[in-house]
Amino acid sequence: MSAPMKNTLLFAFVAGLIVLTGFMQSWNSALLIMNMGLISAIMAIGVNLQWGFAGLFNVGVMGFVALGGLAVVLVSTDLRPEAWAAGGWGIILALLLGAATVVAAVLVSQRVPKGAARTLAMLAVLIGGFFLYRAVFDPNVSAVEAINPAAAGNIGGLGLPVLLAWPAGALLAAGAAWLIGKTALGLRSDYLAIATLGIAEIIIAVLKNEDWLARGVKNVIGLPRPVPYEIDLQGDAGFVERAAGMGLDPVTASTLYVKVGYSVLFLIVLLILLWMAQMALKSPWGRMMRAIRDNEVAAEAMGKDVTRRHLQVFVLGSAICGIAGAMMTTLDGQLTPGSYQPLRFTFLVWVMVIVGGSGNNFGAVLGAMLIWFLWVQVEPIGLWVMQLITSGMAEDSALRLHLIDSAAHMRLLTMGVILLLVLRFSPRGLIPEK
Amino acid sequence: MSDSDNPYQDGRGNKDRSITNTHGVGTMTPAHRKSGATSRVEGGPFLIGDTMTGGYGKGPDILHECTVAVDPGEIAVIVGPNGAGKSTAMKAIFGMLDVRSGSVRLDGEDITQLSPQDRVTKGMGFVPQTSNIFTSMTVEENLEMGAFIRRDDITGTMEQVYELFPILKEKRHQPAGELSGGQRQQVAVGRALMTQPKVLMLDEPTAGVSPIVMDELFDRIIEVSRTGLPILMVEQNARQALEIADKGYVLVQGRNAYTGTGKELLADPEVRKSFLGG
Amino acid sequence: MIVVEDVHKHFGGFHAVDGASLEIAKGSITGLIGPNGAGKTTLFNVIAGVLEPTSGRVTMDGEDITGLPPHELFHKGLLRTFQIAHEFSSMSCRENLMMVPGAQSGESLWNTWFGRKRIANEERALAAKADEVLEFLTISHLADHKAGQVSGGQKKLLELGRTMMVDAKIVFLDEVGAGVNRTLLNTIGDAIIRLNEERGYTFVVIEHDMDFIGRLCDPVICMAEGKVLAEGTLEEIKANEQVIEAYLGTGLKNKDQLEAGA
Amino acid sequence: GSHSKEVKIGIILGFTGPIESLTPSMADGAELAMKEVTDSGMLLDGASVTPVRADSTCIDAGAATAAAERLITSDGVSGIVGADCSGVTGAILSNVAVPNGVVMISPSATSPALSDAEDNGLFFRTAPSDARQGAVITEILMDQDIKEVAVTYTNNDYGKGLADSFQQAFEAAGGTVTISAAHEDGKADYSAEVGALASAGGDRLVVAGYVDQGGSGIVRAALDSGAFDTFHFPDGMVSEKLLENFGTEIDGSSGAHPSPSEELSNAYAELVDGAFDSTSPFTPESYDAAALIMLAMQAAGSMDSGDYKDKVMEVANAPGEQIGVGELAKGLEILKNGGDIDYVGATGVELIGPGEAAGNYREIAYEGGDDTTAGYR
Amino acid sequence: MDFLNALVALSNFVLIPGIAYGSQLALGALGVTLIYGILRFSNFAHGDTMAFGAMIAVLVTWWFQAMGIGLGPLPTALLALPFAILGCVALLLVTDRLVYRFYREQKAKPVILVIVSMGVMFIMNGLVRFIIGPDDQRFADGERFIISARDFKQMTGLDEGLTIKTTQGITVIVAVIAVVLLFWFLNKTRTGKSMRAYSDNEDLALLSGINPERVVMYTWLIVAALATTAGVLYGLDKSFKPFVYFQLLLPIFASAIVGGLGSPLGAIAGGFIIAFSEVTITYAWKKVLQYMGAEPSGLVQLLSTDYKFAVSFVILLIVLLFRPTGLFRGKSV
Ligand SMILES: Nc1ncnc2c1ncn2[C@@H]1O[C@H](COP(=O)(O)OP(=O)(O)OP(=O)(O)O)[C@@H](O)[C@H]1O
Ligand SMILES: Nc1ncnc2c1ncn2[C@@H]1O[C@H](COP(=O)(O)OP(=O)(O)OP(=O)(O)O)[C@@H](O)[C@H]1O
Ligand SMILES: [Mg+2]
Ligand SMILES: [Mg+2]
Repeated sequence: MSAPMKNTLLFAFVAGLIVLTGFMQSWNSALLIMNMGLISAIMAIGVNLQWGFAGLFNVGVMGFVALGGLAVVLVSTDLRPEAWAAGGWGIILALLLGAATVVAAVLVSQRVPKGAARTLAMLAVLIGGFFLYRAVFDPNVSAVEAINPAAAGNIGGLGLPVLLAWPAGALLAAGAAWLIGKTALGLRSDYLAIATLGIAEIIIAVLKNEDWLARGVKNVIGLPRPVPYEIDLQGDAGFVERAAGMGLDPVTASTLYVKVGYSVLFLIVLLILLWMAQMALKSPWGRMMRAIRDNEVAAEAMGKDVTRRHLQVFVLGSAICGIAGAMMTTLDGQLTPGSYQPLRFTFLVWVMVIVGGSGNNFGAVLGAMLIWFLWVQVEPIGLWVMQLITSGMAEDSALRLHLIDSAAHMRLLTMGVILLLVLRFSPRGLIPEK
Repeated sequence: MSDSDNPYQDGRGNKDRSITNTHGVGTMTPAHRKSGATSRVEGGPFLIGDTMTGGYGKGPDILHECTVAVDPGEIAVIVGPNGAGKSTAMKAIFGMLDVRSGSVRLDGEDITQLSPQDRVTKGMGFVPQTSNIFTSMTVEENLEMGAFIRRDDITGTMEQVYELFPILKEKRHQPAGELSGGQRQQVAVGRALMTQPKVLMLDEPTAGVSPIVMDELFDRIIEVSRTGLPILMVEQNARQALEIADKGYVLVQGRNAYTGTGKELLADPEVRKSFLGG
Repeated sequence: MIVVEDVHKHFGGFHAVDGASLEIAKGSITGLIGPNGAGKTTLFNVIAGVLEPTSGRVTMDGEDITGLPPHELFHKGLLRTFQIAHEFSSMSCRENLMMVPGAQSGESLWNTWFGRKRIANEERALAAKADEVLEFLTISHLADHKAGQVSGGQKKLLELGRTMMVDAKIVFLDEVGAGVNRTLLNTIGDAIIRLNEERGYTFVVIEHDMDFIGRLCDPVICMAEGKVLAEGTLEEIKANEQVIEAYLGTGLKNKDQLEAGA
Repeated sequence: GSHSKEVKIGIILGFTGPIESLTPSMADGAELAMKEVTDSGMLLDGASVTPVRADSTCIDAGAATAAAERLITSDGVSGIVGADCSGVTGAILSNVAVPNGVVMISPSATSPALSDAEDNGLFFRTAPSDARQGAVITEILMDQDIKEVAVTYTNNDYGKGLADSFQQAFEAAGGTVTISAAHEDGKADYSAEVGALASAGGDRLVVAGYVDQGGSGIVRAALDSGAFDTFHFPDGMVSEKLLENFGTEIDGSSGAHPSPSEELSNAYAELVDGAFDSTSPFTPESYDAAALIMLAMQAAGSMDSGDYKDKVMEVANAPGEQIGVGELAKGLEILKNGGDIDYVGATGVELIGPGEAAGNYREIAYEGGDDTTAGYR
Repeated sequence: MDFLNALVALSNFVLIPGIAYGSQLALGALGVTLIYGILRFSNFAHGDTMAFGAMIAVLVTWWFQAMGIGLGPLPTALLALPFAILGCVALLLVTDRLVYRFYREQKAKPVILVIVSMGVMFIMNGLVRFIIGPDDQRFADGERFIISARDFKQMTGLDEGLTIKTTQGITVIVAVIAVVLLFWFLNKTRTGKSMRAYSDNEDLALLSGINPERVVMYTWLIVAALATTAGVLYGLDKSFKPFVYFQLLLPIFASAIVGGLGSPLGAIAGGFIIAFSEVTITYAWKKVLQYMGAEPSGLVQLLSTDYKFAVSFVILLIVLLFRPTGLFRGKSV
């Protein structure tokens, strides 16, 4: 079978799975799986850019996704003038002071000659800066957080349309990625993996604990949507009429309408990113990246600034994860920092990329859709399998109950098995690079 | 090469120190992990790779009916252009390569089906071309590792090695990685001698060493050979090597192109022109 | 052209390069020899920007280039090849050459999306140039082969070819001869001489093969223990007592005995 | 008997994820109520109730909404018990329950933010909101003349919300909170937290956490290092497991959890009869959530959410005959006959405001390795 | 007296927990670093390996407890440890056989093995929960304390108590024994040296007659022993909960890297650095200062405990900045 033929069949297969869900379960379920699948596909493209094109091992996807989510809150929620009056500006000032301290310390380390003097000077700058920062930061934070903590207590957002939060999420993630890349890729050996693993945890810790920023673990719910509300549609006589014309009841019609709306938005973003990634891959830029991947030392000797290119790819990939994160938070309609878990947002995305085919953008998309489908559907399938296995056992046999209770854990097991099977029998993934 | 063909070896250029360790990664794949049967064969040279044909993994044949042999007290030298299959022939003899037809015989025994470890036990010593010492271990530990398969007292052999390479005794407690190039080569040969091999195989022992070290190494090799140990070696410094060789093989594209004594090959104008640089 | 002034490179307490000073004349083919561990490769790496010197200064045409990273030196016309060939193994030989020139507009992401026409034109010109170079190296037939799958010597030629894709001023060759068949080495030597004569490249060559050095290099510099031991024509160097003691030696001691015994 | 129709009720809880160890008992609680109703044969003229479980993962809003979507649009459930964690509850509510108009009763989401959520009258909870509990704890501590406490909370909306509202109430009553330190569930080590808590000091440590999570870890470390001898345990901590873990070591501590009266909780334990851990946090709330859905259906005479959503408050609150745990058949009977009930259930359900439990609390004193009821508030 | 009180408070809340936690991390990091040094990849499944070993210990302990077998004042789990190690060895050897060996034979790049270990992590994760469930499990028994705070106060008459738990004592002792054994094994025994040789240069090890598969097997044996010991000690000291072992992965990696990946000595140092940085930097000095005569107004806490992990991570970065290969210049084993 020719490669394009095989790939088409693979995509058709995944589409078939989703359609099957539509018939067997419901179209709402099918569309929902597809929507999250599209978002996952975008994350997978981001990770694929980093791992597939440049061999950068980012195990902090979760952090960038979370930053995208933060962007939604900061961009689209309402302005809170009282919070700004109480201490918002003070917080900004404190953060600037903190940044200035770090910059000063770096300057000291560059300017002052090596020795005890430098160490002392750096320590003095850092410690002094830290206490100054805390002195400004703490009271202002308390002031902001004191304002109606049960429902607000944060600095709010800019009140802009939520779609603007998507590029903003990219920017935020890119900024963080730049800082991480600058440090981890700038170290004499590459320590990106542990750096991203750690930073992702720190980002989540900040999101959880800095209530003034986005309410911390108290969550922000009811974020604005780029699509209409189902209730409004159900109340809209024109819509109900049209739905009836298509033989649908208003509830089904409205829920489907909204989901299709999201699908269209997500698809547009995905296609744009896919196009951009493909164009880059097929150009001299892509050739350069392949050269760097093949032989870093030689590429460096041939005038390619390897560190800068790695940084570029890392920032871009992370920015894409940021967009995906913003889209996901938009779809959820809420930001819940507690929900960011490495298993789900880092390792699962990796499974998607590896299974799909690292280095191939279409592979990443396919892998994302397939794995997401399984992630959602393994649970009912697992339960069904367990029931089948245990159907012969007594109603209250301990083993039977245990097996049925364990069905939910089949999800992780299944992901592991799929990953290992693919790595074993088709190590380049379902759609290999070239 | 194999890098891009084997999907499992596609690391995508990742060099992340926090997850992978590239130090000392192996490249050799034994043809037989578990030894098969051996059989006795009468006569023939002490060590012979006889009409060997074979290649790496499932790849194409690299050796085509290639024969190399060595007898006690002899130095046999293999020369030939790059990629001719010289190192491959050595590996085939050592069991790192599937010999699809032909055989390897040592001291009247067919060892074609043996795993490399068992060939070591049978008395074969091999010094690869590069990374041929344990850099993080001391000189003494390197020698001990050479005698890994031996269960008897090794102090005597170690003394012999120190006698042969006095500098090593001086540096016995130093990590071998801190030695100079020439000294490293001595450690490498010493390590191989620790097995008390019945035959010694060297792959380009002088590549990249300065003339003075090269001379010294050749001196040592001659000395070792005079103890009666057969030596099979690959050399690119073909002229010097052939000068000390009792037997020379010229390999071209995996086939024996010329065979003769060192002197004969040196004298052959065709060989001189094509392989010795005029 | 290149002036190295009192360069030191220490690894911990070990002085790999210990106050080396030398000058490389424009248009010359300079040989760099010395015992193993003399610090040749280290000095090379310092000049080529791979290592930062502990102290000392390197200038090129009067400009201080100490500590510049390799990719910046490349753009100044300082190129190097590797002791072990560093080809881009999954790319074709042509692509290996095409990726070399710097400042390709297609290397900017922006252009890959919005400047596709310009890229296409540039690519055509590059491909033509690459084919020309392959022709020069007598390996045109390998243009579409993966570089990982050509022979060792051909990889070395390819390395040399990369230096021809741009206007290099000075090229550093690290042990081109090690493990290379002498006949092929002669071909490479011819290519080096041609580049030197036709294009005016300056070469610095590290090599242990005295024949090769003798054929190519005019000034020969011998290093030992991190310092420059001697400098001059090969004849002068060969006659230098210190060099003989440290590096060249006086030939095999056992050979005569061997022959006597045999 | 033979059932004329089938009512499906979804149970969406985090069977995997951070609170995966609490959820099986919660689901058992809800299913217990359903079984009781089915067995009674009273609901909507003999309908049988089938529970359909789905995994909310507690944290992954995407997976949770997908699961809820499946329950509603594919399995066709008529109501949902769940979800558990406030985050996913909000997501399911706004993305699935409200658009599809399905009633959702959470047994454990206590975040005050959910009170204001856009719910179209579809969302209720049988767990009291944090604000109420904060006041209860303050009363208990003040009555024991404890004026200075340290607080540690599990770092999620439940813990944080509870810690905040407690601190507010306690300080308003003249007490001092020396430190309010978060702890992450499932982390490797709590020495740092305990060190900080000990240094800040206080007469008692309020542990707003989960009993099988960091909460117990903190208590363990605090006891072992001698940092605190007595504690106050809010609802997430009160269970058999706590006694099992600490026995007499926590003598002198106090606790409180939503429970109307001794008889009711005993009745619940009796009903469960050891089938699962009836004292595990939020299992009586789960029983009540399921019961409320079915009672409201009966009251409306319909299993359609749109019809019965308005009945939830009615069956839960006075006037009417009080229906306790295990008396669902009786309640259904009364409703069938057009009567009024006031469901009390296992936790003394009383829904206030936008449909949250008002919260009757049982005050607990820990003595001799046992928990004794010190009173009701 | 007050000075003593301050000292005791500091020991009780910083020193002793730090040492115990540090030993636990060190044992975990030793396993990670061994795999890194000899098998050449970072094993993402290590946390779950610890969970698996500890799980067997829990099951066997329960069985012993039911049979009435015990160790008196010492926890029964110590008796179960050898069985748990055997179980864990079996698991790892089977995993190696089914999964890793194939990639070794293919000469797969180490990073591929890292990804493979992710898959193994997923599977082990599910396996442990499948067998024992996700819950918290208690299996500690025996005497809880070597010195309890109350006894200490009575003995010394100080206001501050000092606690040393039996499990803490055991943890430190076992960690010391394990480390000494490991060093002796690696540096003095034939097998140990062959492992170092393999780690240094695989090809040459093969040419010296060292059987690579044996080295790999020994590595897994040791790793299983270390992981199980670490997992059981951790479980005894805190509690057994599968999810927590996954969370341990990050501090364990951080420890191994700070110390220098591949260096056993580094793993130990790293464990203590990470443990102490978590505990000290977020410690509230109020009480200690009060004993010293000061009257601080606040808690005198440098950073809130929420960021304890961030601290250890920043320390990791600083170490790498100045020593790119970690404190013990991560040469292999
Ligand atoms: N591991 C391997 N897998 C596949 N092919 C290989 C492998 N090693 C070498 N080859 C191929 O086998 C052929 C012979 O290589 P070999 O190393 O034996 O040459 P050689 O004569 O030793 O050359 P040199 O003088 O450069 O060392 C070459 O074409 C090479 O590409
Ligand atoms: N990264 C390093 N760390 C420590 N020592 C080093 C390092 N690199 C080189 N050295 C030491 O510095 C000395 C000089 O090495 P260098 O490679 O420059 O020698 P060379 O002249 O190129 O020798 P050869 O001819 O063998 O290639 C050697 O003793 C070497 O061991
Ligand atoms: Mg060779
Ligand atoms: Mg060199």
